[in-house]
Amino acid sequence: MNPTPTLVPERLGTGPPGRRAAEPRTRRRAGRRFGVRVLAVLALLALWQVAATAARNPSFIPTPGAVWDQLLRLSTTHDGIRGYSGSLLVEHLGVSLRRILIGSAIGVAAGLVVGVILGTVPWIRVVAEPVVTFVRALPPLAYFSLLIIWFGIDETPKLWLLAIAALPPVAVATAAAVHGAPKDLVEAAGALGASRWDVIRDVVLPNALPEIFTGVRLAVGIAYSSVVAAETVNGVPGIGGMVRDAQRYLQTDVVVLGLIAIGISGLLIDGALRAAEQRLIPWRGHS
Amino acid sequence: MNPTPTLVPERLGTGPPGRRAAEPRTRRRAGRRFGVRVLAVLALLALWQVAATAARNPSFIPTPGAVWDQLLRLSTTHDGIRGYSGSLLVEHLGVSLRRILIGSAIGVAAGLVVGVILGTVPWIRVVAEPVVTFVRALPPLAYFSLLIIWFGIDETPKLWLLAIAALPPVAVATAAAVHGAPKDLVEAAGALGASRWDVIRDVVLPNALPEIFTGVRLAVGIAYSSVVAAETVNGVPGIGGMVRDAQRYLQTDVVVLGLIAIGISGLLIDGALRAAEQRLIPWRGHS
Amino acid sequence: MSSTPDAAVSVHEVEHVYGTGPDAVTALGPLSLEVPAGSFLVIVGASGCGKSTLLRLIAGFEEPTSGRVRIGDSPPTPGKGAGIVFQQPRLFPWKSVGGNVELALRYAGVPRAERARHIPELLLRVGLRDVAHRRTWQISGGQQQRVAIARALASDNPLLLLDEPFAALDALTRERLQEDLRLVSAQTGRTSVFVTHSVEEAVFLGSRVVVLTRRPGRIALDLDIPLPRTGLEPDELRALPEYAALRATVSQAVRTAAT
Amino acid sequence: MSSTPDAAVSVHEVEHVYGTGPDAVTALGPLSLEVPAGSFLVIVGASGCGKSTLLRLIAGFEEPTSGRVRIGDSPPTPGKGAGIVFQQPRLFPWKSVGGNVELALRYAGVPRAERARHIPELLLRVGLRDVAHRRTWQISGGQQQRVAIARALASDNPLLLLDEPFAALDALTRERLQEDLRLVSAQTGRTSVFVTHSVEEAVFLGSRVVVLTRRPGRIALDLDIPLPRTGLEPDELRALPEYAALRATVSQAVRTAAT
Amino acid sequence: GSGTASTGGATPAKTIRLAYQAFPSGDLIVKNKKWLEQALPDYTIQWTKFDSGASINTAFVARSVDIAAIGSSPVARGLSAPLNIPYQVAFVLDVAGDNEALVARNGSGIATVKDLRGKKVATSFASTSHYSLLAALSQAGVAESEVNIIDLEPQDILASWTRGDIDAAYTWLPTLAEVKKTGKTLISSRELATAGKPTLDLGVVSTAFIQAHPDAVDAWRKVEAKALQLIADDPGEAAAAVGAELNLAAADAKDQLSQGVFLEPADLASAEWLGTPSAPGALAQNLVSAAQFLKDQQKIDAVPDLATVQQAIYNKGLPGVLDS
Ligand SMILES: Nc1ncnc2c1ncn2[C@@H]1O[C@H](COP(=O)(O)OP(=O)(O)OP(=O)(O)O)[C@@H](O)[C@H]1O
Ligand SMILES: Nc1ncnc2c1ncn2[C@@H]1O[C@H](COP(=O)(O)OP(=O)(O)OP(=O)(O)O)[C@@H](O)[C@H]1O
Ligand SMILES: [Mg+2]
Ligand SMILES: [Mg+2]
Repeated sequence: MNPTPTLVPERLGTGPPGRRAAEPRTRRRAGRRFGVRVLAVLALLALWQVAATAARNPSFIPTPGAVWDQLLRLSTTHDGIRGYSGSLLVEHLGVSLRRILIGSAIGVAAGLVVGVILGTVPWIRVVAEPVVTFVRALPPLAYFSLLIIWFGIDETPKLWLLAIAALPPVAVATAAAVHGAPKDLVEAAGALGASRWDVIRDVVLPNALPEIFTGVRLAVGIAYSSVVAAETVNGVPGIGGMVRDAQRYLQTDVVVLGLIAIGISGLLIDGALRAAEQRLIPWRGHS
Repeated sequence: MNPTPTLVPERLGTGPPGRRAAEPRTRRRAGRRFGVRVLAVLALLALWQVAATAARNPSFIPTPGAVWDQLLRLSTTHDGIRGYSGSLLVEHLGVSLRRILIGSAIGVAAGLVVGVILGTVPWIRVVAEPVVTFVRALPPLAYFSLLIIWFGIDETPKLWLLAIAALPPVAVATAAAVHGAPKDLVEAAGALGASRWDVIRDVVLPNALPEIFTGVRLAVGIAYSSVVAAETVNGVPGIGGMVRDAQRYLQTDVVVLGLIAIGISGLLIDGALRAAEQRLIPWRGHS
Repeated sequence: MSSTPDAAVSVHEVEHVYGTGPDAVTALGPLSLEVPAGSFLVIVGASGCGKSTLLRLIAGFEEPTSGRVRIGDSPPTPGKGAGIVFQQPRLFPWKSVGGNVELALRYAGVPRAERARHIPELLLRVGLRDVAHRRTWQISGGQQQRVAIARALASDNPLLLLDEPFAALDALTRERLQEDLRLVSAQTGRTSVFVTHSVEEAVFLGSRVVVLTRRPGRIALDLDIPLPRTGLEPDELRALPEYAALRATVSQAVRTAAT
Repeated sequence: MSSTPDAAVSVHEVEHVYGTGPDAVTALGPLSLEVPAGSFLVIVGASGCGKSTLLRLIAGFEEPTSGRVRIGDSPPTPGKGAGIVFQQPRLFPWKSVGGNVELALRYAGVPRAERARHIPELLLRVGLRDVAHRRTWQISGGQQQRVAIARALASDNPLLLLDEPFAALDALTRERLQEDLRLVSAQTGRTSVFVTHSVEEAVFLGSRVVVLTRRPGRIALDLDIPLPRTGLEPDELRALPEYAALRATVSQAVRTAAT
Repeated sequence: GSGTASTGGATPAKTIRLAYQAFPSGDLIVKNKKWLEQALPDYTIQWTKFDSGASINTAFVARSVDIAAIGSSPVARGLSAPLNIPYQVAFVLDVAGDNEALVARNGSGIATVKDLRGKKVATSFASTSHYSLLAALSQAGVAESEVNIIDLEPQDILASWTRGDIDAAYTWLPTLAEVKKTGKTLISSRELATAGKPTLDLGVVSTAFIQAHPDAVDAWRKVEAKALQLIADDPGEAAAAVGAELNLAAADAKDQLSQGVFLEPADLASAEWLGTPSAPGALAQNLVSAAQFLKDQQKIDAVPDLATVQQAIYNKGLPGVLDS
């Protein structure tokens, strides 16, 4: 029951293994994967502790212990003070997550539409393609003031900033994938009587789905990493605003705690996206 | 000689048109494309002028004329002052372009390596995938001070920031594409006696090339839009530092000029990348 | 099945060149061909002689470099009036096997409620059962080809273009499908253009057989097959003395044309 | 061409099931088969009976659900010791036609300097000229299949697995390639496993013909073909009275097995 | 520049790395007129622009600068735990005057600081303005929690001001000039300074550098003093130099300079500011109360005691060393 040694990379394997072998192998593999990850985290923590001890400057590298203390402090009401700037860590995170989710949802939806149009309507593409490229080269920090002029200092400009940050990956990936739609299948659909829109819906978009998913994953990541920029203005409560504030006072332990909170919640969202991807694209790798 | 009306989208067309029709049609199309773009730019300028006149506040929306004047002023030595903060506009742009190119070159190279490893070596993937996802959720503004503490205030931290910003799109796109390598072609190569590395080089990577290019284009765009963040510290000369400086002094015309310079140079680089893509991937759309 | 038997194909002085300049390849022609409505034209020729190109021209996927193709009075438009079976199955991997057929039914305008009934019917017609839920890469090569045939049969186009549709099938399945095709086309008066490498198949199916020369394909033989289209059992038909003679003629022409 | 005629294939009580649970499909077996080194085994069977699955098992791309496959004494490893022509051409679109062959030569260990010479030779051997610089989608279906054959011939594997390699070829080209294959395998003593739907082809090529039943494929007929492997012209061979008898036997077995 | 030259405490190749910021001060005059380069021809002088005291503190932590122009608020932070940056205050560049002020928007119905209760007030957090705003509030007896204080960069203050999103703002030039056009000044930093809550821009030098190059520090103090003198004696020429550095017209620069408070070189050694080695000035007390403010904001863990801060005031050689 040993797997046949093959020359092809393991993840690029050759279809499902035999029936009887399948189940225990998958379970065993998941277990090992979990073990390796736990080990890696422990190793990282140890490394961190060593580095922090060696640096001997908490505003360089705070110790894991200091960050842990901050986690406790920011998650409770302490000396009559609630968390950081009046909000608990989870509240900061929650507010930001809401912004990220709404912002990237808008950005992804708009990016999809833009991408499909760029990929299929040559006339619009001629003008819109440069506009998209232009916009995605612009630094959010530079145009954020414009958003404030237009939309004020509350949620709207933040959502706009995140949406604008999230749009390009989806738009570019979608446009590229749509542009590279398989000619033979487009022809096949056309031969069966598909209308132009049918072809887009039934051939071009499904074929682009893997790249679109990559775009969406990148978009969410970029929205995440833009949250500090978005929360430079009136950003507390908000994890980005918190990090920024702490940074200005060189409270490195709070900064690191905030970064870890951002990173871990980002991991969870990406995991959900990848699970969705695997479910939605059973044909990946098959042509 | 009229093109047959087809139901398939024009850009997804059905191969090269007949020999005789080809040339003039392409040339005519390129001409029209250029015309449409010029028209669009003119329309944009007109809109801008109208908006600026209506706003009547040059620190919100400067007129095109004011921006043009700044262009002239920043491109010459004027009243004994050379450009902006002692450097001409092109010099600011040149310094930043150098940073962007070096930073994204490093990021792209590293992203490729990371992506291939993520896509092919399951054991490393288990640990490295979360790390990459974690890192790409982190806001550059938050970890930039760490980079400064580690690498000082000169070029190094800026290049690091840009490289870190540029890495994820390439890594994620490459990993996804490698992961979705066509099983039948991987098998075919294996059957011909390809080693594991042969398969990666001759099947997996060529097949991933379109997605890698999308990743690279996104990476360069992101490096661009991170240039202001990278140039918050010791950023002059540098177009991002210039924009930031001007912003603090409410010199909106300089800000807009800087944004236009960033956008246009971004357009040019993206154009070059797309041209390279078309040359390097003649098989796009064919399986 | 109802049908509009009005699809005369006219190919007039057609020549087709792929590419330009030094890379130009003249794939076909010049070649003229009138296919009256209701006839069953079989095209035979060496590999690479331009058969698929001719079919693509008739389907409207390529524009001839010179000359003119007409379906009835108008230039061909893909998806309008002609069903096609390509040389490769070209199934949509994101749809199940049944989903592929369903899509074809939808494009053919079959209402949603009726499609569920039609899918197994069509699959059974090409000898497939219990595969509707499978993914397209979970069926064998010959099964994929048959799904492609089922998909093309989903609409009652007056013109059917088939590019070596039975190449990957075993003898028995092949004969069954041949008989079905022969019968249906005789009954509905639909026009067919059928590409094959099998002389046997050509003579059995065709009301007319055209043999092409090597590239660029031109007409080497244009032969009417004056066998009865209905009334005879396949085995009776194959036993006719004319049948063997026609086979020999075509076979001989293929050998001559190919050298 | 040198060769190591030491590739006995042994298939022992093999059964193969795709998928699990309610979706499980038993594609093949149980089936046992000993293929002595140097023999030319042809497999015939209905579409979907498990022929490709059997080849994939012998090539090492699938692991049998139960039973055992051995090449010589060891389990099969893809790319080691067996050349394969898949049912679909599986050309690399990022390489030109010549580039596809070049890659196969490289994997076979042919030094760079010699490859340029070998490429046109191999292409010519499958009847292709002037196509080395073309992209893979710029040649016809039959030409693609021939490139795949050329690719598999690039290395002198002691075992050759061919899955309907000539299905898309015209009669003449097909016969030429058949003769080439028959001659070379007789001369080099290489072992071949060849899947086809053509009884004619099976009897002409095989030193042994195995007919499989419908899915799950089992052995319905296992017939030695005691025709001389060398010395006779193809036409002389086909004219032998045993030839016709063997054809009839196999043909009959195919019909019986398929029902 | 290369990364190697900027790491490692005292620079062997006699380099001075100065951090400056884009606010009008004598520092810019020194830079513009290359006085330091002329005074210290043996040294390589590197000027680096920073846009906040926080990033200058970071640069000190990274040992990437030797001398810096930095606000009193970040200095208080830097001198406190956990940072404890080894630097010393060696100069007072300017004192915030009318160039930083609290302005209420016309039509918001705010006439005094007390009226800010329940209103939206914007300022840039962690800046001297932030400090001054809170000082003004506490002076007026308004609790911080009674006011909705919003963190905005100056350019964003202008944007939201124009839109009417905020009722008042504590900010500095040039945004201050813009908001004043449609607003009423409630209090300026000049008044707060008089009331004992001054905010300053300071010149700090890393301790390592002071120990390694005391002469260079003296030369630097001299040219800074010369610049103060020029501001007092010839505002026109001073404004031209500052304008050139800030990309401003000379008239604008002159206007901005006129709103700040620039000490006479002689005042530096007075009891109010740096003092002398024998009689430490009140600046240390000012920094301690700034640190106390930060402690109240929970931005630092502990307030350094006065003696510690006094040791971080570099007044060696004062007052004589400034005479040239
Ligand atoms: N991945 C799969 N999952 C489920 N069933 C499969 C899968 N692959 C093949 N099958 C089924 O297994 C059977 C054997 O398939 P195989 O490809 O071996 O047939 P074959 O004999 O080569 O047929 P053909 O002549 O049509 O190529 C078929 O009935 C097919 O539907
Ligand atoms: N896109 C293309 N560019 C250049 N040459 C092409 C292109 N497509 C086909 N050809 C050439 O044109 C000729 C005719 O091709 P076609 O596909 O019509 O052949 P066919 O008769 O269908 O052959 P087969 O029986 O092998 O399928 C072939 O020689 C082929 O190499
Ligand atoms: Mg063909
Ligand atoms: Mg098969």
